[in-house]
Amino acid sequence: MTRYLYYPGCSMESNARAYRDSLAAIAGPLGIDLREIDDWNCCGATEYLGLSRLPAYALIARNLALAEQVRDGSEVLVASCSACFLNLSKANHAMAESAAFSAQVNEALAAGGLHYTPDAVKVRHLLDVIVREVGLDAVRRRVTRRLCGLKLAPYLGCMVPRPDYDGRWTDRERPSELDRLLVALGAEVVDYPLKTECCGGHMTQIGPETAFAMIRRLVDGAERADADLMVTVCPMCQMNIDAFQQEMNAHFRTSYQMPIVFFTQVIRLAFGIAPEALGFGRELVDARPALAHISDAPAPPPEPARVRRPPRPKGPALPMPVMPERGDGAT
Amino acid sequence: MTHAGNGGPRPETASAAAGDPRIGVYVCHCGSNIAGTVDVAAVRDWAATQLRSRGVVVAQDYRFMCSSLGQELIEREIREKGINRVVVAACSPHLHEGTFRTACEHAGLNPYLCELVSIREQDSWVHADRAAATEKAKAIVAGGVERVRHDAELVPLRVPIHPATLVVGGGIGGISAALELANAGYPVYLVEREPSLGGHMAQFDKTFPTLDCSACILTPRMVEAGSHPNITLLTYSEVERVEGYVGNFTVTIRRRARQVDESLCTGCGICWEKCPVAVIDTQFEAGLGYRKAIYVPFPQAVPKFPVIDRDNCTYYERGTCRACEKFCPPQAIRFDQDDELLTVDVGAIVLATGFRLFDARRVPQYGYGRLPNVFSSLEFERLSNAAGPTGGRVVLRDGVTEPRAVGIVHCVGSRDRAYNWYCSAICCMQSLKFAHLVRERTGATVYECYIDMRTPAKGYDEFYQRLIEEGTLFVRGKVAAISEGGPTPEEAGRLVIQVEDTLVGRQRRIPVDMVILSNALEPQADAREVAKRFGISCSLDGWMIERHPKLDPVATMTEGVFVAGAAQGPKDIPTTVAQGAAAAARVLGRIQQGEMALEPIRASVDAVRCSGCRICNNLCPFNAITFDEDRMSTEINPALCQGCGTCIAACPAGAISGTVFGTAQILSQIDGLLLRTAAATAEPAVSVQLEGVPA
Amino acid sequence: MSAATGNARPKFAMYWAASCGGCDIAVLNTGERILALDAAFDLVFWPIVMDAKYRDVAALPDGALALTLFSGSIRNRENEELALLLRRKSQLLIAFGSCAGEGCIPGLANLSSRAAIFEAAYESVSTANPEHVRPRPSVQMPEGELRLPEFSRVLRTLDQVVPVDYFVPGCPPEPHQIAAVLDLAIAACEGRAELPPRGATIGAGRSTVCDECGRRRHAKTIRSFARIQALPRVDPTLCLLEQGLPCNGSATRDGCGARCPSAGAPCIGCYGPADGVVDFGARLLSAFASVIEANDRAAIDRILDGLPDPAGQFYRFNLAKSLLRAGCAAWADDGE
Amino acid sequence: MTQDQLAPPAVADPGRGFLAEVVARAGTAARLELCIQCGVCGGSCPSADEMDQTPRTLFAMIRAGMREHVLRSTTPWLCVSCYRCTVRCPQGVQVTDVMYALKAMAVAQHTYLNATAADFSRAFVWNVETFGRSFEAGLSARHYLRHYLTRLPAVAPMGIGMLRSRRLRLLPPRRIRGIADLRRILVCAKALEAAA
Repeated sequence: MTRYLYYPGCSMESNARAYRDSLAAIAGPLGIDLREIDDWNCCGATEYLGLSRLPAYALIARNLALAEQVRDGSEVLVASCSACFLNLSKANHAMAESAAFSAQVNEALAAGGLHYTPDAVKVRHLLDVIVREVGLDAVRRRVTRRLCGLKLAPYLGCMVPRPDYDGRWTDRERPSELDRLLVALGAEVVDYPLKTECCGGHMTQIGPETAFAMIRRLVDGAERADADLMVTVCPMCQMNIDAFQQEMNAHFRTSYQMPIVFFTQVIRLAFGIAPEALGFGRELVDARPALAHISDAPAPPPEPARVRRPPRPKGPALPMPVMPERGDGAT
Repeated sequence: MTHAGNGGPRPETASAAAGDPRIGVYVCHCGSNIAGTVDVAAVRDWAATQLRSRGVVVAQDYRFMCSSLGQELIEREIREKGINRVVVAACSPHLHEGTFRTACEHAGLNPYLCELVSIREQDSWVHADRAAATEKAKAIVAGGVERVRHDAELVPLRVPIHPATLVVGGGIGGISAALELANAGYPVYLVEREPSLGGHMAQFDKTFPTLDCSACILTPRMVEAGSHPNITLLTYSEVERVEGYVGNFTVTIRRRARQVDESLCTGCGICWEKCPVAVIDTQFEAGLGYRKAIYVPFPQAVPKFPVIDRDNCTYYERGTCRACEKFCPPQAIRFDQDDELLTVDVGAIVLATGFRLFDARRVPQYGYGRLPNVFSSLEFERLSNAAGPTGGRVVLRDGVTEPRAVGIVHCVGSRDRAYNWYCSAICCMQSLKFAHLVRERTGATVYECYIDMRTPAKGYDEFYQRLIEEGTLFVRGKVAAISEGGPTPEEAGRLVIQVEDTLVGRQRRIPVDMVILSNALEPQADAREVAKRFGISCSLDGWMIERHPKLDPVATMTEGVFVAGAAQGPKDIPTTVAQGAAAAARVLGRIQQGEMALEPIRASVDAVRCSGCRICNNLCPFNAITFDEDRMSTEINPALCQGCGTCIAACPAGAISGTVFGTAQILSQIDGLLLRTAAATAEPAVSVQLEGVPA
Repeated sequence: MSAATGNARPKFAMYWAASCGGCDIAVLNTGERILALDAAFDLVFWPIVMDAKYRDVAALPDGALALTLFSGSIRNRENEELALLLRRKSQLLIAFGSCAGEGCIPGLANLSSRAAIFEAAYESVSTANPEHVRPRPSVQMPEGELRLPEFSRVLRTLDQVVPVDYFVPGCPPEPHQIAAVLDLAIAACEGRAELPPRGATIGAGRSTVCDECGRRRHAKTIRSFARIQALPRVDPTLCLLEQGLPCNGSATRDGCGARCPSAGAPCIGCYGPADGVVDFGARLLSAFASVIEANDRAAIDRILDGLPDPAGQFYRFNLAKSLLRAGCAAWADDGE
Repeated sequence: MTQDQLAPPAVADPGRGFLAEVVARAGTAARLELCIQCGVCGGSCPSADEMDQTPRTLFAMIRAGMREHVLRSTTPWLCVSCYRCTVRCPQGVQVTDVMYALKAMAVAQHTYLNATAADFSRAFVWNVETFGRSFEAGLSARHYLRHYLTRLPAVAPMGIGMLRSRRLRLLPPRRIRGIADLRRILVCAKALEAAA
């Protein structure tokens, strides 16, 4: 078991209970021991920053300071919620970048008897920890029920891959981490080009028409990609797409029924636990019918070894671009 | 006191300069540049009185010291007043050190007994308080006076110049340089990595802004270079090692095995006709076409001999096939041919190694490599080329469909701090050329998405005007993303360019069938390695650095090594050709002098002090240091040494000393700057004393 | 020793200021050469060997001493007074040994303020000092005023106080080098030899310890530094620096016969800087830094962590004579 | 380069006054002054269609010193914090942070056109400052009653569904133990910000 500091965030206790429960169930099998920071407070989501800057950062930094106090060997602070992950790393980054700003935040923290040393903890998202630290091989070994036949649309939303202050993801536009994780579970991952598009965020609250258009685009894209389920890493995305889908349907006179669940739920499913026990059914667009698509087909054969020379296509078609692999001296 | 200053001021050399120092101090007003902030007269008077004990015998000021009248003043006083050392307090040595040294030389004084200290860049330009700036100017002058006392007479080293030249890179820049030199009657070795001359220009169909056929203007130059009696053409070759110094380089070149006997091959083409292996040609066809395993890159290739691509040839894979060998009429195929190493002596080197294209997959939102109908600029060059894979038909990736609407995206990987900060200079004009070709070939609607339109050369903006007249639709805005179209009729099955039309202030979704990216130009992948091999440096971006960005654009900091074309930074064909010729002219100037003088800023080893510890041995960026195993002593080749001082700083024994920047010169200048030696100040409590420094 | 009197013989003095006395022992350790010294000179002042008072020296006419070997650095007012006195009385004043020439180990005290030095000397665990007594220049007692030589803010070398004719390096100088110096002095007094130009370093070589060191060496790259006990095996024939041992030999004046490196121990630099070197520590730092093979900051830091005591490594013998002269703490001392 | 090194020189030019003010609010690392008006922000924005100005236009207006226009713009209120513009900006302008700063300035001056968004933020912050955690049910109930009475019929099934699946808690969360300390921190931070 590897110990990590853990910041759950408010949603995990209310609308994202399925996320919390499924995470609790898979943490043990994955060998991760999440130590929740005692008495953490809300990260302010996207709201506090829009009212005042320094108090918003002080609010976030209180959590970082609490984490620093209990570091004890494990300096990685895992966040499961996107907004929380973004805010914690944003505050850490802003404080590390400017000593002057860091001093101001710490002056405020001092009023509560706290202090945070920039970069004392490394903020990482749960998905990043599972893919990079636990490793896909370890995940694969735990799979008892390959999710063959289940077509999943991986959906990350905005705040996990962007702005990526610490350079954790393969890409800020089209990161592949979630895709690779779902493939490791045996599922079929559809090409979902909207995987880092916005779900509307707080616009469901303050500008619903704007949000509905975004939600429609996302569920429409998933449906056109022939996905059974959308899989997300973010409570806000799950909430917006799931809970507001009917209102969106009413608004546009459409009838989309695209369920969306947390990636931890899908992992737990592949680890062989009955769907009801892992929060399936809590969503307003029921995901359970989609699970019927899981077939017991044998595992697909391993990928064929790379063909040295791809066969020349018949007909007049032009070859697709072949370029040097990335990272070759690129700055 | 035993701690002698190393280098420079051998007391005996200094005294040879004519007995006791008789120093002349010349303070320049630089109009109001200096005099506006510094009380020049006060500095002059202070130097004349307070530095008299330090050897100053005369101090003068003048409005513009660098003018001919100012120089004459210095020359006159050297002759008439027996001045044997000169301190000019004016601008940065970068500007006028040469001017005043030459003036001294005219008056019969060794030019290295003249010091230029800056009271402009380091004083008047950076201060506002007149009194304080004046005091600082005095200190700077005192530093110069202390320093000049330790200056020694130096004589430039003269080295003969070998008349041959090495030109690296067989693109249009290298070809131009080689032809200029060869036509002047001097031998040239023209080295090209690819099997044929031509470079990027050979891939283009048309050149902007005149729309000349690229091949029509390039091919004659290639042929001329290939058959010129003074040019030794070494294609499919690379420079492995460079030794020696300006005038006398020894270059080792690896001639990669073509597997073809060039003395027999007639270039008839039967071999590549018969070869059964077709591979995607990522080089000349930019991945858009195929070539055989034995091939010439393109029909007009110079030389006409093919090469066998060993990585893809069935014979090297499985030991069978040999079709080319069987069918070759003159029996020129040589499967067992090995690389050859060739050593040549040259006097100068011109690097014209060009650029490479930015990998557009690094901008994932543009979909290159994922969305079939997104093309790179080079792909489009081949697509539109009459000799290209489609015979010049502009079609989609399916090879059939003509586009109805085409989007051209500027600044892909340029002007973006996430990729390359610089502007790639050619893309605006290149994109306009693309727009014209698309209109001409297909009549499609063309959207040209740009940030700023940059057309600043002869005939360029006129070309832009022409494209406006032709009906190209210009959209000012950096493209945000390119994606597959949505379900609407106008978008379905097409690409959508999402962009803010900044002139309207609204976001637009523009459906098109094809997108052409105007990729940035980047330094060659191995530019840094190559630069190091030739002893020059690259900027942070990776472009090779010229000696002076304005006044010496083709020379480098290494004597005898010149750079031309896009290796030095993104540039278009006219500029590249001009630089090739300019580099050749610089080389010719050297060759015709027969020999050249090297700046005597040099390091040398005192063999008595050198213990052979070998700390310095690996450090020289110019490969000037060798170790004599027998004498257990390090030596420095004075012609190779550029006086950078790396070894001097590293030598723990102080056995290596440098001229012009000797320890005694620097420490005495510091003493002067701190006014430790001026008569007006009290004797300091702690003073740096050195052997040979009169207390 | 001074039994054979005779005014014809030139007068000799040797004095130790702030030093350990090792230089005196080294002179005595020259064996029977000491007899030649006694035969050639009239020994008039040499505290470790014979009884003589300062006032005896003061009573001599100026320039009466033909040769004075001055060992030790200038730590307090008494050292300084004796330096001035002996300078006045001597024709040849030789800074003898590392302390007089470079400050040597006592010079490392220049990294600390006087208060810190006294704290270390008078309050350590091995010192019983319940009343926290400190030396003071002047104390009023019932009997009258008692005075002690004042302790200087920074330690100085002999030549930072008075002009010096020659330097003999070493901590201490090697006996064969001392013998050579004495032979030279005797020969010069007898008019048989010519002295080198004033200010020269005598009794040593003109290159560095590497010149006398027999170990194999190559163009250098250093990937780590280690202390000798951390290495599993030290190659007996290969350059110690190339094995990662921070050896100061490359910057240190030769003349000792490369005794330490020959025995497998890195040179610590007691013969001081070679001829061309202004600041020993800076030179050596620059030399080591030039051959460190690392490009990223973390790797460089890791390599430098192999040098746990940079001041001791680079300035053990020459801090007082370096361009630095002393550390901030010493300069900041308000002169209590 | 760190943020401190990037800090622009003090702006004395009154023409840059408003720009300087926004930069000061957003933090110097926001790099707003580096904008080259390429429009990749507006092109990338998922809610650009609803905005009265694209972000780029707004930046030009900030440079032009058009304070009133800028602070009455709907643009910052439609920002969804998706950071797409930020990662695509060729100059590294932290657009999202600029939007936060503009919102804060508009709230401070009461110059926003539509109170919905500002009220939502304020209500959210009130929750956090009261409990230390967010309270979705309370927040939503209050917010819908105040701004979206007409939306209630459409939203009601969702709310009921959320309650049924126990995803919405009707009771406010328990206050965090350190709520007093947290408030002291926030009071101090507000004072520091006001003083700046």
